[in-house]
Amino acid sequence: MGRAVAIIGTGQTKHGRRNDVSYPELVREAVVAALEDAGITFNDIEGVVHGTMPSMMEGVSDTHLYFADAMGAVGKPVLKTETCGSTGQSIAHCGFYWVASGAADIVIVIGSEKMFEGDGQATMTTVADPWFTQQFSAGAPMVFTMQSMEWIYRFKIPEDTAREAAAVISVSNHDNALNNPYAHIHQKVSMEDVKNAMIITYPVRLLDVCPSSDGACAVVYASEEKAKKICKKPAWIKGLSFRGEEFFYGESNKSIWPSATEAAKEAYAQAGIHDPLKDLDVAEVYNPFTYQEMIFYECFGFCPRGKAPDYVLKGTFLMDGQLPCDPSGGTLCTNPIGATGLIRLAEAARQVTGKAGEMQVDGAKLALSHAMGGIDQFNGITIVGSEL
Amino acid sequence: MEQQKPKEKPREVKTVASVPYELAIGPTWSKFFDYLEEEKIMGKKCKKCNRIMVPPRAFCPRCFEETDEWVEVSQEGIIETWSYATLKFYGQIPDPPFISGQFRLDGADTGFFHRIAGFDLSNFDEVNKIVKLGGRVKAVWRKEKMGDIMDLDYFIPIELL
Amino acid sequence: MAKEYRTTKNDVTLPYRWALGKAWTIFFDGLKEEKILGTKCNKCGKVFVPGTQFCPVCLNDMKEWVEVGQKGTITSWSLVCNTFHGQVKEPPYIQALIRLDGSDNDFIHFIDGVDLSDIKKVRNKLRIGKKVKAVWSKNKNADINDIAYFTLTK
Amino acid sequence: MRRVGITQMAQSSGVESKENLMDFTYKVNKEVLDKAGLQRDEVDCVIIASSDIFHSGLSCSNSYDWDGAGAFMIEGTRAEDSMFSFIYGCMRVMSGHYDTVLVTSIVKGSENAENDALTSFFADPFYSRPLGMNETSAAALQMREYMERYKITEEQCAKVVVKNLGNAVFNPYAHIKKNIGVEDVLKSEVVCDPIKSLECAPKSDGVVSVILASEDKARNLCEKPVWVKGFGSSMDHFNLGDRDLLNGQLPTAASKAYKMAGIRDPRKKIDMAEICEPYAFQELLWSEKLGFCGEGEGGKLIDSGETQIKGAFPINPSGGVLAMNPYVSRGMYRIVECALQIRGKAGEHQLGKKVKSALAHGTHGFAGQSHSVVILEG
Repeated sequence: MGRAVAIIGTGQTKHGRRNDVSYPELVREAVVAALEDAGITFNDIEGVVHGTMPSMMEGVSDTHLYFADAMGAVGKPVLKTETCGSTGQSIAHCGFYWVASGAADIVIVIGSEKMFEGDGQATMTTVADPWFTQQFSAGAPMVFTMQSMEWIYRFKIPEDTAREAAAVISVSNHDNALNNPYAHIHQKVSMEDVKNAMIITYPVRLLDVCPSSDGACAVVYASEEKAKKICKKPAWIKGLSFRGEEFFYGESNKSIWPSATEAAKEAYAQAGIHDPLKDLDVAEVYNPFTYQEMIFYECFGFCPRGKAPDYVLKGTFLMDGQLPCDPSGGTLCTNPIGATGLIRLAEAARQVTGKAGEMQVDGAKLALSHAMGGIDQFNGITIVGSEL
Repeated sequence: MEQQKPKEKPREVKTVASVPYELAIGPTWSKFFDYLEEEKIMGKKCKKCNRIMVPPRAFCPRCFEETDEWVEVSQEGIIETWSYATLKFYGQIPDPPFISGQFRLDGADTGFFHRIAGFDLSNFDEVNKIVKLGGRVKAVWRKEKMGDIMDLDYFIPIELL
Repeated sequence: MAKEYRTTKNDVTLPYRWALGKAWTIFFDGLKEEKILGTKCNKCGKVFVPGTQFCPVCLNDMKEWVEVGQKGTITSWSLVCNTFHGQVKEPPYIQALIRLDGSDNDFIHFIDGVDLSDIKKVRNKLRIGKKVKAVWSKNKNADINDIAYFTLTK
Repeated sequence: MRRVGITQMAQSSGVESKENLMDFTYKVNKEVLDKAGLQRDEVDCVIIASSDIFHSGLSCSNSYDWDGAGAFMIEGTRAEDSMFSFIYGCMRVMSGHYDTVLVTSIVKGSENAENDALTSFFADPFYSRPLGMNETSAAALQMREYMERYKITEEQCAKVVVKNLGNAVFNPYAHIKKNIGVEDVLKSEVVCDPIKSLECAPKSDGVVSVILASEDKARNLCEKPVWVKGFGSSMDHFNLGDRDLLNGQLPTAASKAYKMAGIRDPRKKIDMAEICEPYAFQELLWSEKLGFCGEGEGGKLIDSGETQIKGAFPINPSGGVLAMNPYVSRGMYRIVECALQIRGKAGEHQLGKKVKSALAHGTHGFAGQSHSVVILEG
């Protein structure tokens, strides 16, 4: 079915507060890095895909126009795709289908955000409708806390166990980020630090929550023929999927999150994965909140429902565990929203091509990347592998 | 003039952008708010899957059929989840601390977003003793109706009634 | 916007602080000193104003800053008469594209110093190809309004 | 490459709707699914074109639009512009991964501020925005250059308005319908000289949907699929000053589409065109760039009468964007009009001549920064 598509290069900026560069300059930094990694030039690019958080975050509408020059897109076709937090995966999918369709052989996909330039929480509140939701879903932490509490409630998870496991996730992500030169937060934290941090929305504390970052990421896609010609070790796209529930949060059961579950199921079917815990070598799960990451583990079939805290406490998802999750330090340590989902994919691709440096999971061949968006509405997944 | 350097540290331009919108509420939600003025919480039922949805829908997003039947649901329900916030967020009406909750009102098939209030929210530990997952709450109405969601002032744990 | 059906006013007001980056900072610092600075591409040799980090055509970095002329010719202009939310200036005003001496692209700015009350008169006075020069603001904040406007040269 | 066919389509009128955006969206998508005889979840993929918050007052507009698009728990995504969404929808079918893709574009212009207020946000915050740049003022700069360089007259530009608003009288979906004369246009209020108010597109509501399908599937879903023969798009420099406003990226976009469709002489091979002309003169300029007439001959083209609805080469028989401007959706309205004409289902404004091949054009950004072209065939 369709043409095989590979990732032949990735590029990232150093993430964090980047007021040393204007927004277009930040975007260009990632693009130049990706081209360099792929060993190609602007002239080789046939199409450009771009996405950010909704433009209210940027204060500039239709940023594909603003960044046209920075992306090297002049004289080329551009597609702009946006699905809130899951933008990074949506643009990744767009790049894939563009090449798979045969309409282009080499396409660059660019995600970016400058969270320090706008008001992230305020922007997220404008996602909610003004009639039923905006009044009560103020800011992302509130929504994610609601979801975590529902999960704890429905699966009768002891609150202490959930707290302990969430702290393990925070500590391990912060540790992993120390190995990632691009990560925003480089800070060693202890279990006690996490458990005693300031409460944001109970039970979520400061160190359970991702930062706001400036940053950009670019990924270069190529057709099978081109990839084999240009790149010694491409990362092949094995499966991809995107699902969304209703707009109103309360209409679907978020403790078993159908969109995350179904998106994974579909991507696994395409990639021929039957037992994800065994078959996958590494996962880059979009984890802006520690508690929420555990819900993803369950939705993605890494463990049975309600059992994620036990698996976390067993060390299953640590660097030396059965399925290392977020070796890059994940979203928890770096979150330029429009780029975040694409960074997950770039990191997964680096893992399966052995380019992950200090973060490398030995012998990784098959990796999952993921992002979620909306008011807990959307989930997108891309699976990459070292073999065609 | 090669390699000219900025004279100061990186600079930023600060501004506030404001854009006005006026959004149509539409007949279905207008009617829902009319019902709120009568202190009734009304849902709409899908004739295909029979789910009763609150807030009401003009169509069922799953079956993709228009809904036609209005059904009153209970003003009491179960707390499916809740969250306690101490920060003031953009667009938020009540001042912090405040509690958002999702309730399964008796007779409804969807979770309903609103707030929990009606008692002292200042101390989290005290709040945590009162608000329980699975606990029951009841609607309390605003005296002067304005035709919006806050006509339903808040939900209160029934033990406090 | 008075509607005869039920609506909700939903005004969105959000704060921003946009980073200028090095190139814009240099450019605006220049304006403060009454200099209009461009950057020159070492590949195509063209001068772009305002100066930018990279050549929009060749896409390579531009590091050479040059001062361009404060005079130029009108490439195009428009007399703005309509009003809308958030407008930067009370109409009527003139927006123009101006090719500054010593540069290879057009510079956007206002043209003023002509009687704007009668469009016919404005059309007679302002023609594509006419010469204009920059008029500086007294109070400068290192932003684009440090140039008050351009005006026809005598 | 797999062939892609348009099987069914539906559109709302451009007139202000009292419906909530969500329900307004539902009605059109329900209609297109019913026409195709498909249940919502029988569609493989949904692509939503909706503007970001600047046009809807809601961020991540795809969140809110998801339900009305029928996308609950099926593969889906969103693209910024309706032409982009349509092209992306075609790619999804061409990739072999999807047999049916519903593409819908959604906007309610009646709910937001003036176009100039919203398009001001296209501008960068440091330079062109504080100088008041927006879509209309950029177009005015372009128009003056066009008139000056090629001696195009204001009367010729005004004729476009007369033609398009006149065509719209027969289009039940159009928003602004008027039988007027050139004098009326010339006398209308100056907006940004030389652009006058009747030469500017209105603000409209508009939901428009199509169901795309692979060849086999398309034949199952309708009697006469309209085939997508070619598409192309291209992006210009952001800064107006870096561009030649009369020689932008439309020829690049068009040549890609023509090449894909195997068209060498567009004027001969194509029977009609729907051109995105938010400002009247742009129909003339874009016609040149699409190769329908020689350089600088846009004025002559309208004078010749050939682009009239009864002419040899009708342009904008629907009334175009001047008659209806649902900002994000306007590109896909062009596509749907072309498809209806090819099918012979355009109703009162159906062309007298047979339409085998038609061209739809879309643009956004200042003075045509981004152009897209789609070529359809019966």
